[in-house]
Amino acid sequence: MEKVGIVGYYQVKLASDANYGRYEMIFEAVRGAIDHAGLKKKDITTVISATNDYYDGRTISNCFTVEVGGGYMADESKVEMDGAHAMLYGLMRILSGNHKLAVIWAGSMPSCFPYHSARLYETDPTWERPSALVTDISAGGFQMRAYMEKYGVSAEDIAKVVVKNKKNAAKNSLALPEAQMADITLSDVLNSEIFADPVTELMYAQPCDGVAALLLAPEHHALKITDKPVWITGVGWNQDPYYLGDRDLSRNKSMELAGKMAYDAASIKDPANEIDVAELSEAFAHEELIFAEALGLAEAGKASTLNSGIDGDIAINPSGGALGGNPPCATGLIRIIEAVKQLQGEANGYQVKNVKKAIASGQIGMCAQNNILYVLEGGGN
Amino acid sequence: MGRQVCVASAGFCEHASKRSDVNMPELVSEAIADCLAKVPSIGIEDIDAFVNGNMPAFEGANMPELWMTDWMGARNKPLMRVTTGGTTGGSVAIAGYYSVTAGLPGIDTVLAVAFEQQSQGDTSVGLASVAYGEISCLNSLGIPLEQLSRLLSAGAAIGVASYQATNYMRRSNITEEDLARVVVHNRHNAAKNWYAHLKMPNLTIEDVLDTPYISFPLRYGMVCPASDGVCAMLFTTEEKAKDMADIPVYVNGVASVANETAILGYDGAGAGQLDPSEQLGARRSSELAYGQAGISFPRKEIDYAEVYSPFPNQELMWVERLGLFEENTATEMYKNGTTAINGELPINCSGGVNSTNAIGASAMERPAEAALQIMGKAGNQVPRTVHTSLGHGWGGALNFVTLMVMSDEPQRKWR
Amino acid sequence: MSKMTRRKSMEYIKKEYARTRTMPASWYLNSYKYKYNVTHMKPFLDKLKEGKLVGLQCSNCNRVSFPPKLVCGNCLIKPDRWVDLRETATIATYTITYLKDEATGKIIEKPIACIRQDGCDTTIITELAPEINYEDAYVGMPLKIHWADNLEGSLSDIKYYDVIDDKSKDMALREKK
Amino acid sequence: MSEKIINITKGLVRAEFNFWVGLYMDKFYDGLEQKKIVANKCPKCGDVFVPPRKICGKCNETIALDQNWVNLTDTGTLTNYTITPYKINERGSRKVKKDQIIGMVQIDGSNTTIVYKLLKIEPAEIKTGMKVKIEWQEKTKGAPEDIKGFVKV
Repeated sequence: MEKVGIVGYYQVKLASDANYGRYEMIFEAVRGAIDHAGLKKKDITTVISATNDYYDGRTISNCFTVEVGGGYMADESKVEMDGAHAMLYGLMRILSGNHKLAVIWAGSMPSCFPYHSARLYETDPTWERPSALVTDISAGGFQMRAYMEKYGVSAEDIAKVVVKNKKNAAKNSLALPEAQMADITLSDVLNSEIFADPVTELMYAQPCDGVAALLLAPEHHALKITDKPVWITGVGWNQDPYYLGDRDLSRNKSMELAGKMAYDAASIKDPANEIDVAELSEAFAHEELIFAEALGLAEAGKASTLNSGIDGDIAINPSGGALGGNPPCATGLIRIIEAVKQLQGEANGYQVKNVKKAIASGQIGMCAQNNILYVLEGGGN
Repeated sequence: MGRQVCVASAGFCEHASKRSDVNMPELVSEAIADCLAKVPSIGIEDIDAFVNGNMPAFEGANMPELWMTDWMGARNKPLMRVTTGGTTGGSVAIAGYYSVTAGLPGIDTVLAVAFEQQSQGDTSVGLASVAYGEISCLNSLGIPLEQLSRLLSAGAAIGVASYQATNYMRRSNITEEDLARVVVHNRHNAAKNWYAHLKMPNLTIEDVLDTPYISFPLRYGMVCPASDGVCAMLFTTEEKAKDMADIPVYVNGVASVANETAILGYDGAGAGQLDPSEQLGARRSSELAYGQAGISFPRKEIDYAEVYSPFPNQELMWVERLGLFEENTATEMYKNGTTAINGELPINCSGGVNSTNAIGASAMERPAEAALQIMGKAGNQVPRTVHTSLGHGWGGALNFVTLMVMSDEPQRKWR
Repeated sequence: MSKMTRRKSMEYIKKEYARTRTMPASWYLNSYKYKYNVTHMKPFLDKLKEGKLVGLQCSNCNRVSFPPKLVCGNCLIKPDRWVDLRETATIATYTITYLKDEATGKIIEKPIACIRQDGCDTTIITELAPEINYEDAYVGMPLKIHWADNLEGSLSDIKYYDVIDDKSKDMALREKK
Repeated sequence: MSEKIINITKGLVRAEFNFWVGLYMDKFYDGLEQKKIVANKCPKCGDVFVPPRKICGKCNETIALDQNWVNLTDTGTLTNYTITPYKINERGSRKVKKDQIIGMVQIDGSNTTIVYKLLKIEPAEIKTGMKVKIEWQEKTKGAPEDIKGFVKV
């Protein structure tokens, strides 16, 4: 795989009900990323967006965003998944040699749409959707119970993830204000209201408004734009079957396979020792543990024993992860941006020391049915 | 630098107004089976990655690719979903091309699937919701809802194409009879294509002109149907394609340039396209795609074209904008038989979108048909050998275009 | 021009498929909201109240938008220069939809026009004067604003557009045709 | 720029959909109407699917429509469950007073699970692996709602 560099990024501050118009928010992110890299509109050759028609309440959700998203007279397309998948398409376009600067932007505004209903539209309309019992909420409950029962993990172990991430989010100025909890304790998490037993309210990553944008360029071009580009050295993506009963919910096979593909590409043999920072998009606290195990950062069932704080052996979600704000479609892209910040040494307040290799993931679907993983290196830190 | 990409196969399911015997995933599996049947040396397990897309709001299912994983054979395989409205099919095909050309480790053979089962959805609300937000913003700025709802009803009836037709007819001085001739051309072709929807072997120009207006200047008889259907295309590397197919089809140029919207601007602002029949995006796309493919004289070098034309005026317009004919000469070419199946430059021998329109799939059926014509396996095969062909797609508020140029020879290596 | 006939359906070779049962579902757009930043519209609407027209010009590419655009797609910047526009305009495009009236079952003609205000580079949908027969309309037909009686600072201040007389030789030729 | 002005407008319309269930599911719903569970079986790996499917995802094998059908009983095993106060429909979501207990049940003889409510049971009594039985709706109409839920055996 040839080297592709991340040369610029921008993330709008997350908010549960943002005082922004839709187009204004997209423009701010894309313009911010272009400015961050010191480029102009005419440098853009391709634009890939990630939005969802059911999240935006309109068919062809990228139809009217051409101008604000920098797509005017550029080769434009839309990936209807997470922003991290949009970056995959951007990466492919750069690797093809047809393009030399790709803008990736992703985001949505859950303050404007019924998020859980839009997720309900994902379910099988001929069987599960009419009774509306398979939802993103109940699926999270099933997943956590399956994980706890299989490995004998306790609810406290999972609550610890919440405490770590919410405390990390408190140091991240761009995180969702409601999720920034510097003083959160284990009992706060365990005693918050039931969301989908055994999941409590605080274990769930609340959807919020946000847009993020990122720029990709091929190696020779990236070096001209910035002196500390971050290189994408590996990528893997994969999809599990749809019906929950067809899957072993206590582990995540699609993430395992995505991880294997990405590690192979980046020649990583021993992920637990080689990787310094992991930014994983977890819709629920327990997913962080399941992903860490799927990615070989911990043995099966042992992820809760990892020392995964900012100063720990391997920092997982030092930015606060999706628990620090989960804008649908943008979450995965924000994870990548956070990993880039760590590699460049620009994560003010939550910088991990001496970062050489980082991974970042994105997900869609019930119980993270489709996952994508990136291995990132460089950044000059 | 990217790898050379080939189309090894393409498949369809039977299109009809109501495929009431199958649900969405089952419909998709039919086209995949047809696609793989044409390449007997490989099976579904040999496919490394999948690309999928449709027009989700027409079908009421969000991200249906999650649901149809097993039916596509994509269990525990990499899958990406691309949707861009009317151009979805073309975008999915282009994404299939990029997946192969990128040369990511282990990704050599990619199956691209685009589908639509419109009979279960509400197309008019779906289409109206494209602009629903912009309309309500204009309403809050003072334009009465009654007036805007007229805009919506025109949109719901036939998209924004009737505006484009007005402009195009003004520019090129064509008559309704010229439009009807294109319709007859398409529907006669469709009658010879096994999967097509509106097969009308005995249609005449008078029949078309005898139908009432839906939206001036377009008549009921000129408008595309709403179909249920799926298209699948198999992309792979040059080496593997040589083993799979007798005649591998090289994808030499792709482009999908976006323009500003027509008729309605975002956010209630003015719309940037002054003349919707001008199509700067299509012109720029063809420059890019022909440039990649090393085509300098499209009129001479392209032997076959499939253009996305739900409405006859668009067919005339696109062939001009894509450089296949000089401006204002397309009508003449339809009159003198240049575009007929045994003509010099046959166009839409499959019957085109005008006869079969499963919206999400339509823009992929164009490059798929264009590829099959080169292979000699098309439903309505051109008798002459086709060397270079073109598949085109259109969508959005007249602002998206997809283009794929294919040939039986690899890309010129000067790039 | 409009030759209305009774013929509605066209025969084609139909294929029959088994009918299976259906599962209903709905997409409730009425539980959705749409958010817009209209800060940039404020000066434009204020001027409308005074009976004046202004467009927003991009200081980089000089294109003028009416109503104003938040972002110039060509340059990816926020336009910030206001320019005065004339009261004249031309038809950019138009269409007539034929819709069945629910109550009477009669087909009614509903015209829609998009106009381009002179001196700007965008189009907007609008209403033409009621006496204009849309069947005589053409792309490029010259128009002039007819202001509403009470100006209140919204787009409804432009009541409709009147036609400017444009009799000339080539037009006469056109009418003959 | 001075204060930002944000306009918020609400949607008005509603789109209606009617999903064709296809011949396989149609046969399944015919069974539900008669209070029977009809499943189909992959001829290659022998997995039994409730509801029936055209393609076995594991072996990518197409299961013919006219054969491989099996009839199953109305008992099953609870493999997983959750308790949630959230009720979601296509319009939105809300919290209800009475928590719903939702379980994944593997019908005896099948290799898949179906998701239904657990009825007449206290949260403390529930254990994964316990035996449950279908509680049928009095009047069936060939729809997913024909199964009211599952009760403890």
